[in-house]
Amino acid sequence: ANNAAGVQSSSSKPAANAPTVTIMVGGMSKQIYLPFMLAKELGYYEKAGVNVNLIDEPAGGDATQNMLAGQVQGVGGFYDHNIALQAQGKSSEAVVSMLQIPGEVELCRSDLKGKVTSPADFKGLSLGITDTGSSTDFLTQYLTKKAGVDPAATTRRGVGAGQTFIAAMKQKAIACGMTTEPTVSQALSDKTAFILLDMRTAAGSKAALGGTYPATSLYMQTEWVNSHKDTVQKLVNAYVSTLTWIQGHTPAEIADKMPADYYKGVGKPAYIHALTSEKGIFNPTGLMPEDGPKTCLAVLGEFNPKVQGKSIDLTKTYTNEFVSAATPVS
Amino acid sequence: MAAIELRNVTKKFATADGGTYTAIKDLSLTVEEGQFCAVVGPTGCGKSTTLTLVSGLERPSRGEALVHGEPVRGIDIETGFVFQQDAVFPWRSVLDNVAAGPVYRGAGRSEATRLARDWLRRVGLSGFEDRYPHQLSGGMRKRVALAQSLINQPRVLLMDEPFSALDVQTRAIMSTELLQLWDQTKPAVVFVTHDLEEAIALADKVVVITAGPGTVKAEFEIDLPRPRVVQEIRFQPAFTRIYEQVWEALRAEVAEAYARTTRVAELAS
Amino acid sequence: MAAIELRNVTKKFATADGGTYTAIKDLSLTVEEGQFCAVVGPTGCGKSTTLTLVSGLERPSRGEALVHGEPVRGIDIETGFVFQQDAVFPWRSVLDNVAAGPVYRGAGRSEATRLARDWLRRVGLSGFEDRYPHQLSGGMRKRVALAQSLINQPRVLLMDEPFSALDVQTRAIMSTELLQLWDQTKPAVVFVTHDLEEAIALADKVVVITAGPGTVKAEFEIDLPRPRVVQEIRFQPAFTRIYEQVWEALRAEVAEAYARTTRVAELAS
Amino acid sequence: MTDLHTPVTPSAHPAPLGTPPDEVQPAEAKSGMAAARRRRVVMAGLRVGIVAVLLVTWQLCVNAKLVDPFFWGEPSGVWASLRDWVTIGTPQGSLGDQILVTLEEAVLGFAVGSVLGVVCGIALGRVRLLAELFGPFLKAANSIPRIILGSIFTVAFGFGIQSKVILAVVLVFFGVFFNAFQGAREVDRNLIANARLLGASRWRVTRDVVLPSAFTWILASLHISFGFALIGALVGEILGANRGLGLLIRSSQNNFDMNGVLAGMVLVAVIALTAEALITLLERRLLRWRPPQTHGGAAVE
Amino acid sequence: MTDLHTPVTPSAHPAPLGTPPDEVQPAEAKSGMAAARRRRVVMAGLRVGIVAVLLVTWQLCVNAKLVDPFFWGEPSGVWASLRDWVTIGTPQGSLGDQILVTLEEAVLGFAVGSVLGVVCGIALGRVRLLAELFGPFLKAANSIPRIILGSIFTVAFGFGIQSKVILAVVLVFFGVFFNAFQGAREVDRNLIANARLLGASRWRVTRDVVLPSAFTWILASLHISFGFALIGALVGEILGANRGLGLLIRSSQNNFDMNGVLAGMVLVAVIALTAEALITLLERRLLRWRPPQTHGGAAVE
Ligand SMILES: Nc1ncnc2c1ncn2[C@@H]1O[C@H](COP(=O)(O)OP(=O)(O)OP(=O)(O)O)[C@@H](O)[C@H]1O
Ligand SMILES: Nc1ncnc2c1ncn2[C@@H]1O[C@H](COP(=O)(O)OP(=O)(O)OP(=O)(O)O)[C@@H](O)[C@H]1O
Ligand SMILES: [Mg+2]
Ligand SMILES: [Mg+2]
Repeated sequence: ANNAAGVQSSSSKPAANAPTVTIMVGGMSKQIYLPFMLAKELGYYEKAGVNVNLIDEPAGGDATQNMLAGQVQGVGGFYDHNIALQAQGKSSEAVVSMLQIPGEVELCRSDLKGKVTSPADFKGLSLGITDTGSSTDFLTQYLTKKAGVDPAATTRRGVGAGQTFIAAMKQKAIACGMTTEPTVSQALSDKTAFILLDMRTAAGSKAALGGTYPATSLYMQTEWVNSHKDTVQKLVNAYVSTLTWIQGHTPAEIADKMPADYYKGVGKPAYIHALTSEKGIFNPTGLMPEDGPKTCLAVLGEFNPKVQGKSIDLTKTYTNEFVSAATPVS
Repeated sequence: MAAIELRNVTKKFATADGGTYTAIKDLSLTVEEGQFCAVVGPTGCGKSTTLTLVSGLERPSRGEALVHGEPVRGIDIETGFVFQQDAVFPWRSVLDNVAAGPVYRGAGRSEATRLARDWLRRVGLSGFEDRYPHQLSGGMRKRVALAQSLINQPRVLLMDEPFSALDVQTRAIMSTELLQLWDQTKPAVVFVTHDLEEAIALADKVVVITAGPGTVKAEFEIDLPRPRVVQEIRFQPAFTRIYEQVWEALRAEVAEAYARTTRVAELAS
Repeated sequence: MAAIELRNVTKKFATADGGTYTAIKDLSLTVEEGQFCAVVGPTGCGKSTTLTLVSGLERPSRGEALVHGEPVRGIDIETGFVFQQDAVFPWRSVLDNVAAGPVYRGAGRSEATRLARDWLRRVGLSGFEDRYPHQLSGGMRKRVALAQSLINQPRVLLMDEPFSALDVQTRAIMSTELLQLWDQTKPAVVFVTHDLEEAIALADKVVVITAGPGTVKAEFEIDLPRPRVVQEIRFQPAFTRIYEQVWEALRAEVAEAYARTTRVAELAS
Repeated sequence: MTDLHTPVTPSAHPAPLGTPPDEVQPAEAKSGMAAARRRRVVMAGLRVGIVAVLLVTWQLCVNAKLVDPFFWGEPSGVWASLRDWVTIGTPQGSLGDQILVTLEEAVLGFAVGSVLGVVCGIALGRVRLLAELFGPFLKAANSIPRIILGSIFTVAFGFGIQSKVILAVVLVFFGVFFNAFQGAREVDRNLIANARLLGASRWRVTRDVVLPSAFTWILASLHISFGFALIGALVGEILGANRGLGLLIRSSQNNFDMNGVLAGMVLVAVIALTAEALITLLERRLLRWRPPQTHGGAAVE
Repeated sequence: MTDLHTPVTPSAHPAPLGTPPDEVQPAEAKSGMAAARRRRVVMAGLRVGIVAVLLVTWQLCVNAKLVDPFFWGEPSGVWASLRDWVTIGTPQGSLGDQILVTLEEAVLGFAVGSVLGVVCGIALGRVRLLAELFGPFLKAANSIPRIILGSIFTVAFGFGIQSKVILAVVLVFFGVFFNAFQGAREVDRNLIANARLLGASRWRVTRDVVLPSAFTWILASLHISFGFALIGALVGEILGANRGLGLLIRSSQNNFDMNGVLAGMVLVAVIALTAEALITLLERRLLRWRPPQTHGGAAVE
C-alpha cells in the first residue's frame, strides 16, 4: 500500500510553471479507466509537463455537468456523452480515445444457463445496469432491440457495480446485467453468473454491437480545447504513451504499477486475471476508430430521449488532431 | 384622573365547542392615584383575570381598561405585577432575577446588583443570592418574585396573593415593608388576597367580587388611621367593625359560589 | 407502632462547589396511627423537605424514615401527597385528573368516574369536569390536587399547604371536609401550614420547626374536644391559650430566620 | 412545525353549570374567527405571491441569458415536464404509479421509524441503564452517512421495497429517537412523583405521564421526519429501483435534464407539505389540552 | 443526548450565610460520588464487552464461512485497514490529513448551520408573520434529498471545501431550526409576560427568556447535528473531492473493499462520539440552573 501512497505524493508535486488540469474520472478504480491512474503512476504527466489533478466520481452524468460548469476541465468517461451534450446545445469533444470497445460484459445468472442464450431471450426479464440513463442503460436497450425484443418488455434496474451488482444477482433481483471488470471476475469466480455477451474483445463486441464502440475517452469542452491546445497536447502525449506502455507490458506488470488498494477488495490475482481477459479493450493508438461514433449515435439516437430526433454532427464530438501530433514522453 | 379605571369590562374565554365562558362581567372599578385597593372574593371569581386586564396581558371582551386615563393597549412597564403562579426565571440566580428589572430599565450592572442586594435583604433572602429558583422553598420563591417587582418602584402595582406562601410572621414583616415602600412612592396598588384581615389592615379600599362571572359586589372605604402597624391594627374596635361588614358581603358570595359548584346548598355554611 | 417515624434525619443538598447545604438536621418526629399532626415553621425551614422524606421521594442523608415500622425505600402508594406546587396533569381534564388514582388502583372506568364526580362536588368543582388545568384559577387547581389525593383514602396523608390558595370560607369548608374524611378512615396526617389557627383547629399535635437547618423545636398536644367546628373553635378560651403558647415558640424562630437572612436584627419584630 | 395557524382565541371548554347562559352571542368571538380566516387567506396569498415573483424573476433571468437553464432549469421547462408527466406519463410509466410507489415506501418508513424512535427514545429516557449502555452506539450510528448505508441495505435486503423502507426508517428513527429521549427526560419530576403516589405502575407512568409530556417533543420531530422518510425512499430508489420518483429524478439528472430534476423536487415538496398538514391536524387533536402558545397570545408580545 | 451520566446528587450552590458550617464532612456525598464513578467504570466496561462480543461473533461467523467478508467485511480486516492507514498512510496521504480535512468541513458546517438554525428558528418562533410566510417553504425544502442537493452544490460551488461545508450546513440547519422554532414557542407565557413587565424590550425578551428557555430544545438538536454535519462533509466528499474520509470510504467501496468502508465508518463514529462528549460538556455548563433530570432522581422512579 505504501508504494501507492508514495508514488502518488511524489507525482502530485507540482512541476514549476506547468499548467494544471483537473480531470474527473467516472470510477477511477474500474479497469476501463485504468489509463488515467496508470499515467500518473508511471510519472507520465510530469514528464509531459502537466499537473493533473484526478478526481474520482461515481458513475453518471455529474462529471460532465461539472465540466460544463467549469469545475473540472476534463472528464474521463464514455465518449457518447459528447453526443448527448451536443443534442443539448453544448459542445465538447473527445481528444483521446482509450477504449475502442466498451469493455462491458453482459452476465446472466447461473441458474438461467441454457434458458438465456442471447439477448433475444431478454423478453420479460429484469436487466441490471449501473444507473438509469447511463451508457450501460442505452447499450442494454440497444442489444435488446437489436435482438428483436422491445426494450419496454424488459425491466431495467440500476444496481451499480461490485457488491450491489453481485447481491442483485444472488437475490435474483436481476436475471442478467451489464457490468465491467473486476465485478465480472468476481461474479464468475463463485459461479454466480455466466457470460452471455463479452464486449471485452474486438470480436465479441463487433458481434454484439455490429461495430466498434468507443468507450473511455478524455473529453473536454471544445472551447477550452481550442484555447489550451498546448496543455491538451501535453495531456494527450501522456495518454498515448501510457496506451503504448500497456501494449508492451503484461497484466501482472500493469497491476504492479497500480495502487494496492485498487485490488484490495478482490485480491491481486483476481485483478490480474481480470486484466488478462480484457487487455484487448485498450486502444493501442488513442485514435478514434472510424465507425465508432456512428455506432454510438445509433445507440443514443434511439434510446436517449434528449438525443432522439436531433441532428448530430459527429465530427464535432471528437478530434484526432492531438493524437496524430502526439510525441511519446519517454 | 384615576390611576386605574375599569369601565364595565367583561372577559370571556372561548370554549372548544364555539361557546364562551364569562369569567368577569360588567366589572367597574376605580383606583385613585396613590390608593391602596385590596380585592377579595371567592376562589375562581375572576380576580386574577381582572389583574391581567389592567396589566395589558389580556384584553377585555367588552368594556375598557384605562391606566392613568389612557386605554390599556399592551404591556406597560410602569406597571408592576406579582403573579399568583411562579414567574421567576429558572435559569437566573436569585440575585440576577431581582436585578433584572433595573438592568432592563437601563441601570448599570453594579448599580442593579447593589439595589438587588438591598431588596433581597428586605425580603429576608440575604445569603441566597447565588441559588437557582429550584433550590428554594415555595415561600422563598414568592419573596424573590416580590423583590423582583418592587425593586422597580412601579407607579401601578398589581399583586396576586403575594404573601400566600409565607408564614404569618414573615407575612407581617413583608406587609410592613410593603406599606413603607408604598408610603415612599405612593403607587396605585391592587392587592388580591384571601386574607380579609390582611386586606383591611393594608388597604384604603376593599373591593368584594361576586361569585360566578365576577363583578363588584361592594366597596368599603377603610378609614383606619395611617401609619398602621399591621400586627396590632386587628385589635382595634374600628377594625373589627369593618371586618364584620366586609365579611358579611364576602361570606354570601363564597357560600353562593360553593353551593353552585356542589349543587348541595346545605353544605355551604 | 407509630404510623410515621423520623429518627434523627438529616437532609443535605450537594452544592456545586462540592460542599453541602443542610436543609434539616437531626429531626425526630413521630406520628401515631390515626393522628393528625400539623407542622409549622418559618418559610424555608425544611417542612416540604421533611414531607419528601416521609413519602420516599427523597432519602435522608443520615437517620431513618419509617412508615408503619418499615424503613421508607421508595414511593409507597398507601401514602397520599398534596404538593405545595402544582402537580396536576395538564393534559387531563379535571375529571380525569381526579379519577386517576382509582383507575391506577384498579377501579373500573365508570366506578372511578362516579367517585371522581363525588369528590369534585365535595371540593366545589362540579361543572368544571371537562376543563383542562390551564383553564382553572389557582384556587381551583389546588382543589383538584386535593380531590386527586383524598379520593384514594390513603393510610398516610401528607399535605403541603393544601389550602394556601383558598379564600377563608372555602378553606373552612375544605377543613370540615378533611376532618370528616379523616374521621372516617383515620389516616395518619402530616399537615404543613402557615396558618397557626388552622393548625390548632385541625390537629392533635402541632410541631414547630426551627429556622435554619430545621429540627423540632417543640411539640404541642392539642387536647381540644372533637368533633370540632373549625369556624367556631377559635373563639374557645382553650384555643387562645394553646395559640399563645405555640405562637411564642414559633415567633422566636421566624424572627431568628428573618434576622439571619437580613442581617438586620432590629427589623425582626 | 406546530400549528402555524393558531387560532387567535384560546380554546376552553363548555361553560360549567351555574354560569348564567350568555344572552348576547359573543360577536367578538365570531369576528375574531373571521379575522383569523381573513389572515389565513392573506397569508396564503402572500406565499403564492412570493413564489410567483421568484418564478418570474428566474424565468426572466433565463430569457435574458443571465442564468443557464442547462444547469439551473427554467420554470417553463419545469412546467412542461410536469405537464408531460401528467398527460403522457413518465418514461417509467404513469406518474401516479411513481408517486404511489414512493409514497408507499415513505409512509411505511415513516410509520415504522417513528414508532421505533418513540419506543426506543422513551425506553432509554426512562431506563438509565439502557441509556448508558446503548446511548453511545446510537450516537455513533447516527453519524454514518446514509448513502453508504443505502448501498449496504440494498446488498442485505435486496432491491425491492424493503431496502427503501429500511433506509427511510433509519432516517426517520434518529430524529424521532433523540427528541423522544430528550422529551422523556424533560418530564416534570413532580408529575412523575404524583402519578407514582396515586398508584401508577412504572408502565402507567410511562404511558400516562412521560408519553403525553414528551408529546410536544415527539411531534416536533415528526414534523421534519416525514421529509426524512421521503428522502430515504428517494435515495433508496436512486441506489437501485425500477420505479418511483427517485428514479425519475435520477434519470432526469443523468440525461442532463435539470427541468425534470426540478419537476421531481416540486412533486416531492407537494407530498411533504400535504403530509405536514396532516401531522398538524393530528397535533391539534393531541395537544388540545395545552394553553395557547406564545405566537397566539398577541397581547403578551 | 443529554448527559447520560447525571451525577446522582443534585447540584446546588454555596451554603448561604447563616447556615452553621458543616462540622461533619458528608461521607455520604463522597461515597455517592465514588459510587457514581464506579458505575461509570462498570458501564464503560459493559459497553466494551458488548462491542467485543459482537466483534468476536462476527469474526467467528466469517471464519466458519457463515458470513461472506466480501459483502460484510471482517473485524480482522477492518483492524488491518486501520493499522495500515495509521502506520503507512492512506492512498490519499496521511490519515491525519484526511481526518483533519473532514473535520474542518464538518466543524464549519456545524457552526454555521447551527447558528443559522437557531437564529431562524427563534426568529420564526417569535414573529408569527415570518413563521406563516416562510414556514411552508422551509418544510418543503426539508424534503429535498440531500444527495441531489449535493450534486447541485458541487456544480455551483466547486470541489473545494465550500460545497461540502454548504452541504453540512444544509443538513444541520433543518434539525436545529425546527427544534429552535418549537422551543421558542414552548416558552412559558408567564415568563415572557413577567420579563416584559419588568421592562425588557422585545429583543431582551428573546435573548433573556426565549433563548434560555429554548435551550434544552436547541441542545437536544445539537446532539444529533454534529452527526449530520459529518454526514454532510462525507457525502460532499463522496460526490467529488480529492481528500477526506468520505473519499476514503468511497474509494474503498469502489474497490469492493468492505473492510476499508467499515474502517472509515469506525473513524467517523469515533469523531462523532468525541464531538458528542464536548457538546455534553457545553450542555452541563449551560444548563447548570436546572433541577436534576428524571434519570438522576432514582428515588422518584
Ligand atoms: N384560559 C381560560 N379558559 C377558560 N376559562 C378560564 C381561563 N382562565 C381562567 N378561566 C376561568 O375564569 C374564572 C376566573 O379565573 P381567575 O383565575 O381570574 O380566578 P381567581 O379569582 O383569580 O381565583 P383564585 O382565587 O382561585 O386564584 C375561573 O372560573 C376560571 O376557570
Ligand atoms: N434542591 C435543593 N438544593 C439546595 N437547597 C435546597 C433544595 N431544595 C430545598 N433546598 C433548601 O432547603 C431549605 C428547606 O426547603 P423546604 O422547601 O423544605 O422549605 P419549607 O419549609 O417547605 O419552606 P416554605 O414554607 O417556604 O415552603 C431551603 O432553605 C431551601 O433553599
Ligand atoms: Mg387567581
Ligand atoms: Mg414548602
